Amino acid sequence: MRKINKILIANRGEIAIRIMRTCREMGISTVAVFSDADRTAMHVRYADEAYHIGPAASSESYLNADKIIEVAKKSNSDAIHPGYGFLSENAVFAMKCAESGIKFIGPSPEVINQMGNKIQARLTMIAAGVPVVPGTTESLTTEKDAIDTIRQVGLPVMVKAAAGGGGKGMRLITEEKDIVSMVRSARSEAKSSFGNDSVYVEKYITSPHHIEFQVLGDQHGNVLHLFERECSVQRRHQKMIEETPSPLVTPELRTEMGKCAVNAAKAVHYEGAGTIEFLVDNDLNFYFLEMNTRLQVEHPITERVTGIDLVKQQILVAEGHPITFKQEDLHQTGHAIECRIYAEDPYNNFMPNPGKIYNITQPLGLGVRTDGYVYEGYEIPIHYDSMISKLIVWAENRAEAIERMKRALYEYKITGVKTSIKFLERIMETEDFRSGNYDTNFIEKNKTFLLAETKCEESCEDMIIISAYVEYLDRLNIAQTSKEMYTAQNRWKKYTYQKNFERL
Amino acid sequence: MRKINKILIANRGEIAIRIMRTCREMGISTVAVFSDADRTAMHVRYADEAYHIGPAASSESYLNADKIIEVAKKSNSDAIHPGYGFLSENAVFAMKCAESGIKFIGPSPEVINQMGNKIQARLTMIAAGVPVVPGTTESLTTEKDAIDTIRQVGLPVMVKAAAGGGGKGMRLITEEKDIVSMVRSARSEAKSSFGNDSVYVEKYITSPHHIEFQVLGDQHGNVLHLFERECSVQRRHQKMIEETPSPLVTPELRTEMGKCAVNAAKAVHYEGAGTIEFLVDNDLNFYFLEMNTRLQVEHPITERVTGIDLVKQQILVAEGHPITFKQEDLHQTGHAIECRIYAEDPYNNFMPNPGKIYNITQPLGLGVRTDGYVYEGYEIPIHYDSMISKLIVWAENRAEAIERMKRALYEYKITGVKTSIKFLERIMETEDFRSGNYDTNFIEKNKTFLLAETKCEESCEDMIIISAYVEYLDRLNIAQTSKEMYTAQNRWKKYTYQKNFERL
Amino acid sequence: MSIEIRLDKRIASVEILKQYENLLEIKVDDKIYQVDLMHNDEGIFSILNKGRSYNIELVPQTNPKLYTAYTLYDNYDIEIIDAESRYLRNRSGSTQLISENTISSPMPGKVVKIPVSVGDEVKKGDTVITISAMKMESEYKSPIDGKIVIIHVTEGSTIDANQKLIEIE
Amino acid sequence: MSIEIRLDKRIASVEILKQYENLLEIKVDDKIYQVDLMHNDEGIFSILNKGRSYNIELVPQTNPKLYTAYTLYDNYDIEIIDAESRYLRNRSGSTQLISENTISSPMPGKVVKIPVSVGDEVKKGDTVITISAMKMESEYKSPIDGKIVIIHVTEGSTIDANQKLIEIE
Repeated sequence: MRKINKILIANRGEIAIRIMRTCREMGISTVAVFSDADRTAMHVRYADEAYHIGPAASSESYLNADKIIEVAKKSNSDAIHPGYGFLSENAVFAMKCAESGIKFIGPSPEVINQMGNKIQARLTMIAAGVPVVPGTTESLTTEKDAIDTIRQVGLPVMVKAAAGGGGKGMRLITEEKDIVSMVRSARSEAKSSFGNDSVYVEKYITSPHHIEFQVLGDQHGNVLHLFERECSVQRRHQKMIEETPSPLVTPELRTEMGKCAVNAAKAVHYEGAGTIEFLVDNDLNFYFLEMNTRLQVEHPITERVTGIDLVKQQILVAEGHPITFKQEDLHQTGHAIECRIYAEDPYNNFMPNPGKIYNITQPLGLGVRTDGYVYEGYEIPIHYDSMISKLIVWAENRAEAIERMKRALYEYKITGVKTSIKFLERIMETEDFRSGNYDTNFIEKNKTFLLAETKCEESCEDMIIISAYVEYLDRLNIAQTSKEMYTAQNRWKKYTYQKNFERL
Repeated sequence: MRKINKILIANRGEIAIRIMRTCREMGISTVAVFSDADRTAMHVRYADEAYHIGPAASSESYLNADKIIEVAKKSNSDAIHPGYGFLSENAVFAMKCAESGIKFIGPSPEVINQMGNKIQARLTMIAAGVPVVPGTTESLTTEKDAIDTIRQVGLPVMVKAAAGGGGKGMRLITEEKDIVSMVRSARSEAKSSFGNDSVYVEKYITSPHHIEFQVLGDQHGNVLHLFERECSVQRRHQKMIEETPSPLVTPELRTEMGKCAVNAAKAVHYEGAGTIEFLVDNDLNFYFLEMNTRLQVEHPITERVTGIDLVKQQILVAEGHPITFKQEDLHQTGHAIECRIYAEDPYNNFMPNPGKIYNITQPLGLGVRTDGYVYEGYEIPIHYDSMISKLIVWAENRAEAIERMKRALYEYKITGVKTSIKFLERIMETEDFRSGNYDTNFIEKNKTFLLAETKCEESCEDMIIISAYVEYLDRLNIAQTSKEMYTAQNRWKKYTYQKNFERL
Repeated sequence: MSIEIRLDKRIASVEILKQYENLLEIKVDDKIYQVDLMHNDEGIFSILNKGRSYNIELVPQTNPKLYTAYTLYDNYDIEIIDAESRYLRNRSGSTQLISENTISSPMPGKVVKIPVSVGDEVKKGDTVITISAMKMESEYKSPIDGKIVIIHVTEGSTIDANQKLIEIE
Repeated sequence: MSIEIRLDKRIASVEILKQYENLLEIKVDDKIYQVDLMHNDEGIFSILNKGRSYNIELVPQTNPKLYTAYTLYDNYDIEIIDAESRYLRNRSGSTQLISENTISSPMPGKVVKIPVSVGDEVKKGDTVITISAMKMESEYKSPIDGKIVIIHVTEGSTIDANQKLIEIE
């Protein structure tokens, strides 16, 4: 048992702040790191200490393992929390931390490696009795092997890079005639992306559900799961909305999948928080897809229905504490939904839209949580992810949660950049989502409804025109007189209310 | 059963917005009313419709029953939600609503009257078998009666105005020699405040706990309670912090008090949400104090541990729906604390501090809810209550909730006016609060600790001085050059990070 | 004083008729409104029109007569067309056409690749520049068959929104 | 350029030694700091001093050289004492004393009652005015034995913070 008194957070954005919040509640000091592009970022201001680690490009800052470890040593940090993305699933970094006597908050380098190699992960799961998507159990190093295997598994199949991730070196093959060319291009992309042209083959599941289980293990061999998260609402293979419980999962399926998730984690003596991702088809067959050996973006919905602070558990486990609760103590209470707010333009193929935030109104009140990091006047850098906030709601049941999410999205105002907020509101109104009857094809299937024009009626347009007119008159007026020194003291024009228009 | 499609909210501030949030989730249109002082208030901007009802003084606007009913009719509102304060416990208003065919969301005028008269309320409780503070059961209309009764009950006693409330016409008598003069002054103040010099006498409970039970009744005779709220942290007889569960209440006591609360509400066929306030002494004897026939400021902590949206229940009950859950379905999960953020100066006898809000940073993240109404640039009017926000946290247990509240208070920044935020943080650090060992004397008892100077160390002071210096240099510079047209585009100074100070 | 205001594709004529502090009588095209209008220095407007409450925010764009207007659900392009801008509009009528052959950046980002050089012949649909922003790469294609005339940026350079990148003739 | 800055009761002398963009070398009294300082137009400062992160906000007061400084936990009165304000300070040295006999409002509010008239003799501790704000009434008492010289307000009038109410001699 080794008490952690100071943690360096090797990350930025909302997750850095989310981790610091729990640190603060636990009385642990926080150290932020920042790139050239992030001096004005919120995580720098939130932390107790902050150090510069390099240029804007991630590869020279947030991915610079040596520099980060150097800062950890200089600041006497006991541990490093990697968040998600960046170095969170980097076995070499975890190794270097250990060598420097700094606790890496996460599993061992060996486990990261084992799960990072997709073929090895598949083999591990098969050995643990966890169902995997039908396909190869070995990496296919020659073109011929690949083609033979595909014929054996039967079309449609997915060809994936063994060392892969992020959709690179991945190809869906649905027709016989494409096999050769697709295998070649997958191998070539895998080579150029990961320096390794090994690929493997999986049966392609049509319209699957993407359902994952949160697991938590300690250094004493205890592993339990914190139920599922339904993550099928995706665009460009990135999640937009997650919810728990999943509308698809029955109590029996939950028990069975939970058992598999725990077995999967136990098989590698998993330490810390991790996620087992499954594909589930419409007949409720489920298959291991991959394991994420880190905290997941969408962890707050699990926190909300179980009441467990997952970051706190990560830290306690890293200190060597055994988990204090048992599987049977855990329950899903009510229903939670998360919407990811991206700075992007849903009406232009979800094109990222970095820029300067003008005004923000946060949604507040009953059952609403926001985890964000942007503030008024902040300029979102072009170098990093376009997710600027997560909106999480909870309610007694799914129908109420959807209405609450609609209300929270209605309240959430971010101006200056385009965001996914309105698109998310449309999803809340989509019949397939409301009935819970959706899979990973949801957005594609409902595109027409989701992207339909819903502009306001004429009198509303006229109000906008009136506003612009008054703004113009005011601007003329301002140009003629001197501006006040302190603009904040004059934000709303002086006001004397008159009962009616008679004096006009 | 009569569906409510539009609700007029006869209130302002955070509670008006809180009610509108639930209306929005239920698909109910909202109508705001506002005084001269409130045209720029948030509730006007949040509502679907908004109407002016009179001058700034409450007596001529938010207390103007006829005007409000006129607006309700004009806007075709089906119902009026009175919030708390203002007309919420005004039987005449409730009556006028009924006469106009508008549903008053709350109990019947008769029940409001019955509970509004403190002596009648005592009699009702005695008949229902609910323990009341020892004292008179009749109003004492002559000075002699009062003095005789006091002798009978025995000192110390509280003399209270029968028609009273808000501390007016209330006197604590601890010494024999003060009896005559105190009774006289109480009667005279009661006369001038309420036009009625009747008083009653209660035994004075030294250092009591102020613990209240939330009750909910429907039109079909169902009544249940949603557990207690501990409200003993008070200053100037106003609550500052509430929590649930109460650290004082044992499971047995909870059951017993809950039964009494339900009996109390059943005795008057109570409809809607109400609160039974009890005094509890250190030996866990409890006494009915009064019933609040409306939503309570601190209702969110009950919502958080039970998962029930109380405003939604109020509306459903008003529509005629029977309550859909049973007493045995209800549980207190985890622990919730509310801190009331007042615009006041704790270091100057809690003097109210209205003024212009400069900047706000909302506390966010896991387990945090804020219900407020002020925004950046908003000028808090001098005419109304000084409570500007409520901060509610939830955690698995009380210790974690206190740490979370500390974290949330740390994040909560409101500049421009003085607030109670720092004082509340000190309470979270007070041993008596942390141990749960406190009563209504808590603030008085811990005054020295709570008001101790905790200014920052010298290097921190120096950083403030450096900021002021740079601000001054900038100001000089601005005065010499023209200001940019759009200040928001230049909020943070242009930034190019340099690794070190060598180029200085 | 009447001016014209463009909202997306609609052009409306606006004129103030009367004003008493925040109470305004305003004509938009043929309709006359009596509104209670409040606004602050950050471009946030609260309008009450016959009891209905409207919240509108105007965010200024780089050109001082262009705004993005945000309502609760949507956003709109707003342009103030006063005498000055009408004049500029008329004058630049011809230059507008040229800009169709200019590739501009819709968002800030970084130039990843420019597979063409000045003088190169390109076909409509050929990729002429790849921009990366927020971990996503976008390829921009030539809108016409033509010849690369000017390349305003270099590979690796950081670009702003609405910056001219490549001109084709 | 060195100036003096008052923080509550402390008066410190400050001077900038070197600057390179947001990196500053600054002397406060006898200590030299090398800080990384960012600030925005709303008076919010982020300072890194040897790795420690400080967040400070300056809110201007009615007088342009007075601020309230907010740190995470506290607030401080700040005054910039440059040549001009030093001059004013010296000049007004005598008038300062008179203000002790002036009752001013610590906060905005409404005058509820003025139980005295000009010319009345009052004793130290006598209530001379009652102010109401946010449902709370406060009584202000005479600081001296004396005579009411001026009454600046009337019953029912609305007052700002720091407004002169009553002068006693």
